[in-house]
Amino acid sequence: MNHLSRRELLQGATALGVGIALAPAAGFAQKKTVKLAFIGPLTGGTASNGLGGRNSFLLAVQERNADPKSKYRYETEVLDDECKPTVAVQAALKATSDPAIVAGITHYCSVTAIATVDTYHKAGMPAMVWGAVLPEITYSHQHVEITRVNGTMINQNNVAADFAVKTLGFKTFALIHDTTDYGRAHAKWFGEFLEKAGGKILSTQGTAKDQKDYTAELTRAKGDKPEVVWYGGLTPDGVRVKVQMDKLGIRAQFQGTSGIKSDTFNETAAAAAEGTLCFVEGAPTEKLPGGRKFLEAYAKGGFKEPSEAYGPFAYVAANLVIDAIEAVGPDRAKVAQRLKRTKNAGTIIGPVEFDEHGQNTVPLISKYVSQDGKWVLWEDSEYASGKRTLPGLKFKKM
Amino acid sequence: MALVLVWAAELAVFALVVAGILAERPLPLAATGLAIVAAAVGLRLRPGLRRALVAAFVAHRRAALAGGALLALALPLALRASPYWTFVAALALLYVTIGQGLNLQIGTAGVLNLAGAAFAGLGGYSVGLLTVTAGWPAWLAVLAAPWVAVIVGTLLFVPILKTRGHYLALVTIAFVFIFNILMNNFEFTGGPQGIKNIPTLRLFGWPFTAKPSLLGVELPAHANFYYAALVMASLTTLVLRRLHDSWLGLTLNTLRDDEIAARCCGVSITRGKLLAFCIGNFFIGLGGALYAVMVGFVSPPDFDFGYSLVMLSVIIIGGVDSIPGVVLGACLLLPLPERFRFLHEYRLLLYGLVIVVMLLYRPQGLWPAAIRRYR
Amino acid sequence: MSLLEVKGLTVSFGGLVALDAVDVGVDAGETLGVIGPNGSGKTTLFNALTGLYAAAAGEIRFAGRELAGLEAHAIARLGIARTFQSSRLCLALSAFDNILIGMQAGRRTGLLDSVFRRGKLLAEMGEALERASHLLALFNRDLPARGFERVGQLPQIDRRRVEICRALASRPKLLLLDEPSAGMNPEETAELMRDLQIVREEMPGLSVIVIEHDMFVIEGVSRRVVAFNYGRKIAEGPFAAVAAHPEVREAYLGRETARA
Amino acid sequence: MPPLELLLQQALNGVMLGVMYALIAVGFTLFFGVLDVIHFSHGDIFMLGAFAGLSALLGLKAAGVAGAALALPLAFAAAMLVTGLVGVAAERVCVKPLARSSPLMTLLATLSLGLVLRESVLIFYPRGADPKPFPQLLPQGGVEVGGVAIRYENLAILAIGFAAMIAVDRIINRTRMGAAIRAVAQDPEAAQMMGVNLDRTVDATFFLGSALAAVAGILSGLYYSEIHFIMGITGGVIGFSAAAIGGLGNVYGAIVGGLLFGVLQTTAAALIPRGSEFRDVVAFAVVMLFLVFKPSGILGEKSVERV
Repeated sequence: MNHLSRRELLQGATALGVGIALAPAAGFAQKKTVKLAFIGPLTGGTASNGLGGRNSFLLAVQERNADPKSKYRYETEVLDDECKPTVAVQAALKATSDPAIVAGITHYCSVTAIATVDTYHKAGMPAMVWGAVLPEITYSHQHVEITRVNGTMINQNNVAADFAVKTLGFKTFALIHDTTDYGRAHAKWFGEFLEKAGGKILSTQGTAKDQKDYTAELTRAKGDKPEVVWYGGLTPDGVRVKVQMDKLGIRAQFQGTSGIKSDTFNETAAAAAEGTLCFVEGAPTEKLPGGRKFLEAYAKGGFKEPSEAYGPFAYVAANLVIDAIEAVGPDRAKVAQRLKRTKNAGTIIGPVEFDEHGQNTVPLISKYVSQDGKWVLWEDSEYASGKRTLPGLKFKKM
Repeated sequence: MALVLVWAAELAVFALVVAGILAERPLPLAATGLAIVAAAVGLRLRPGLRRALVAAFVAHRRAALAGGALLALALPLALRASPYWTFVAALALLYVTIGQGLNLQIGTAGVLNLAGAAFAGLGGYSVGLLTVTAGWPAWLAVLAAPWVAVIVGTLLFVPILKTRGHYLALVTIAFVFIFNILMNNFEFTGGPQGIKNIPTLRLFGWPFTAKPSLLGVELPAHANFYYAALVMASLTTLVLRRLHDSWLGLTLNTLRDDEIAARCCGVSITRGKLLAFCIGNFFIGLGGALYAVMVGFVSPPDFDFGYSLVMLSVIIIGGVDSIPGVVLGACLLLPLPERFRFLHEYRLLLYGLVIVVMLLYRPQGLWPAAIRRYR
Repeated sequence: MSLLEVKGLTVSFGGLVALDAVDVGVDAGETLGVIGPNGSGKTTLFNALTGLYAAAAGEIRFAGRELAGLEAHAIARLGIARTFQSSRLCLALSAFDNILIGMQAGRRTGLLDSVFRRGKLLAEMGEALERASHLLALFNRDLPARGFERVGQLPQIDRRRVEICRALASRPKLLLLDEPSAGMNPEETAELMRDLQIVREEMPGLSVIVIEHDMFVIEGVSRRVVAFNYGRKIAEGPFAAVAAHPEVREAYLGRETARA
Repeated sequence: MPPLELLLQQALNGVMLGVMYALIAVGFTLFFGVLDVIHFSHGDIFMLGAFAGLSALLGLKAAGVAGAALALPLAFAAAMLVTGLVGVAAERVCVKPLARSSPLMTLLATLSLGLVLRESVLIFYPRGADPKPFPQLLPQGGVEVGGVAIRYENLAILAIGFAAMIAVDRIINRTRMGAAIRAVAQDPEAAQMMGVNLDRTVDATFFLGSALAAVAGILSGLYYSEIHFIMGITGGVIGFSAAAIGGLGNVYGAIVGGLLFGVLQTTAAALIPRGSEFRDVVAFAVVMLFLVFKPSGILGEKSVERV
């Protein structure tokens, strides 16, 4: 350092500073800049889903910025809601109070999505929910600002209950769910559809989110000898339930909700994951015309974390919002109107169409089974073709 | 001359705060940061200036307070472009109220209450239940809710009195967990979704959701709550300062430092701790109650153990048992993490590191408690 | 007339009897010395008198009232004040605060006054501060000027004085001094004896019980002395007689030999 | 009332949980003994132990050491070394410098340190946000005795856990360092006068307690086949509760407290309607009641305050 004069240092620092300040402005001076917000959980127990969603969102924006035909240059503001309502309200306020931000791709956790509905409505900023599945987020109001690309848990559980009872022939169920609104509402809807379909609920037990030990609940369930253990909750807990089921020698079928449809579930539960069922809104990413492209692009994007189950939804939401901005210009009210009228939009998750509540009405639900460490669409699986038998069905025959 | 120095210093702090909050682009942000560092270094290197400043503030206490009040009133004007920062400022003021209550318990009386979040939650949930379920007007609910915190706190008082030190910490930690699980699992508290659509406050028919205007400038709707929180925080601070500089503060300090000596001087430990606990819980509950009407909804994760820690760090970073310290702590610790939101997932890590470093290098806090002078 | 009358006082911890059927009395205005080896029950007596320990048997009558079952703070309010063998000041508080706490039981303003009638409170506090200054000045003319300093910054002997002032601040009828000379050098001990003399002159009606190891101090301040060993009173009477008592000599000599 | 075999199964479940709680609680109680502090980041050191163990196992696997008989002891040693050193570092940085000031300071400092540890694993461990699969190295399979599923794995975990506890007992009661720890716990000043090196003893205590947390961490990984960066939060709170029920400073109390808390949780879930939702309420309520009626714990000495 000694041989550098103070003057030289100063010059260097100035050059660096000016460079940083001017670089973004110089390169893209010709296009107007529009800002988009992404809000999701980047820290805490559900961070993996939030990070996957964020990456998918960033991917959509990068693609659009690389497209010479786009009218605007898109900047991003990524905010962490920590899956906590207060933090989410603050993040939403931060996004809505920045006039440069035209719209948001918002929330994975239901509790944060429901908490911020009014914030977006008051600010008049269009917010498209990309992951939260609680029905009330769209169905409790008619605000023009709120739309949701992913389906609600109502359709999911209808399909799940019918499939388990009518197609697979299971009769008795032990329900375990986490006590967040995700798990609780899933248990409520699944339970309702199950009884309609003719299934029998032997017990319902709520457990704390991020609970480590499920042996007590599983032992209790075991006493009723259910054919299916159903879990309503997210991946980390789902893994524990399944692994501990095996350790306690419970050989019933394990069935989960969309919350466990993540690569992490198969990786972590490893051999125990085999034969697990779960149900997800939309069609499988790989199966759609744009899906493969998405996964390839995602892989090329060099992201540290996988896209997870809801990454494609965040990607689609970003694209729908950008399409609307391209069409009507960067005006919150116009974009909101335009988004709500979205009809039959072709996306990588299939056609998207919003009802009067802003809810995507294309109730496409996919059934998955874990096979050799991967989630395989039921119809394509060796379980459907008869090559393999679901663990629960084997057990039933005994 | 000294008076000019006082107001100039206050104005400079105000300008730095506003610039620090509003600077978005890297260059102004760096400039503000540099200015803050330069000011701090300058004060450190020039003890003469520092002493002159302190002396000026001591000599012109009333003028300094008036100037500070004026600037606090003007803050929403400076932040008018950003409802978000107005909200954060209001939140910081809520934590002043909560912090003062908790400081009476922890700082003054040494009752290590780690259930601050639960008592704030009792206030917030009471407002939710009283308005949404029972149909009370919001202002009445806000006035009634703190008493719920006081009453439930009194029920918890038996274990509080019987245990001390680390065991007491555990009892209160257990209470936060119990409170959280119960709120999450009861039907009447709305379960995990909590209580939504809590009606807003109205003052003489003026709804707090309408945008107020000050000096002909329209402010964001959250400015209403900012001013409400400002009034509440000022009153709380005044009351707590007066209590602290009186027999109560003296008695509580003594029983905190040496229970046996206090008893032998005629101090009833039960009465002292009960008073500190109830008065403290009142203000913590009041903060929670205003929070409920401000955000419009309450749910279990708003009041989990992590928030107890935020409250605790407000007190300790500000200065244990220090009334102005609580104000300073809340006004720093609440906005700072928001300011550093761009750090995304590194934010909490940094927060933890900052607290640890602060405790090691300035364990007495930023504004340590002063000697009581009864003036 | 006797101010304090203790009859058959017994204190035990689990199986260990710390005080065994002790009788002690003090008259108004009298100074009683208490001697005995370590662990002989002297401090236990103080702790029982001030309500920190509950008595297993016996009675304590103070100013015509039975103290059994009263809490420590209630006993203090009846007029018994004390100091402690190892100082129990609040080192983080000012010297004045440490003395004012002795006066809080006699305060005339309440919580609401503190908040809403500030003038009334401040007037009372002003009087209290003046009295604290007066008490400090009795022992050391320079001390009142340091009254707003943290007591932890004062020298050892001044801390002991602050502690005595705290005890006197409550205007007690009976003052219990637990080894006031503990940890002091001969000069400080001499100063302390002068201090105790000042207390005597300033408050002639005050009764004092003083525990001391230093025989010189005991001889100087008290006419009547009781001696303890193994929780029992083994001798009582004028200093010379007690000091000459064979059991007392044995208790102390035994200790001296053990030390040497 | 559920049938007996289910109750027995629940008791076994509780004991399994309890062994891990107990190992964490022993750390809390040891630290309290020598420094009179609660080291709140201990829960996250437990989590760190699990991750260190996992990394060691993965490293050994990559190096070709696959047999459980060799890999497991090595992983235990490595993880214990890591957490031991981190524990000592935590003590030197956060605990001892603040031990003389009010307990508030250590409370906040160690809680913040725990946050730093937790977030560091989240950010810097590869894909730290996800739960991590933990290799199954213990003998799988098991027997059913009267309707109670007993897995060989359970037996091995119990054996390792109790072996660790016995080892602690030996270290404390039979070695010079243990004597020093006991001396410091009783009276630090007197111990120093008798020639005990205070700093070294405190370091050793933190090393020992933190190493035990690593044992608990790896056992937790083996038992659940999965670890997650947030496991330290509940681990810490429950470990502290267990130590407090047992009486802070008493090693045997901590063990009893840990087992009690585990059994309490599972039986509450089993016996009470909607018990699984409220099991922690029951457990914590019992802790509170305990502290009210037995303020110094089951085996804690009744401390008479010296006047």
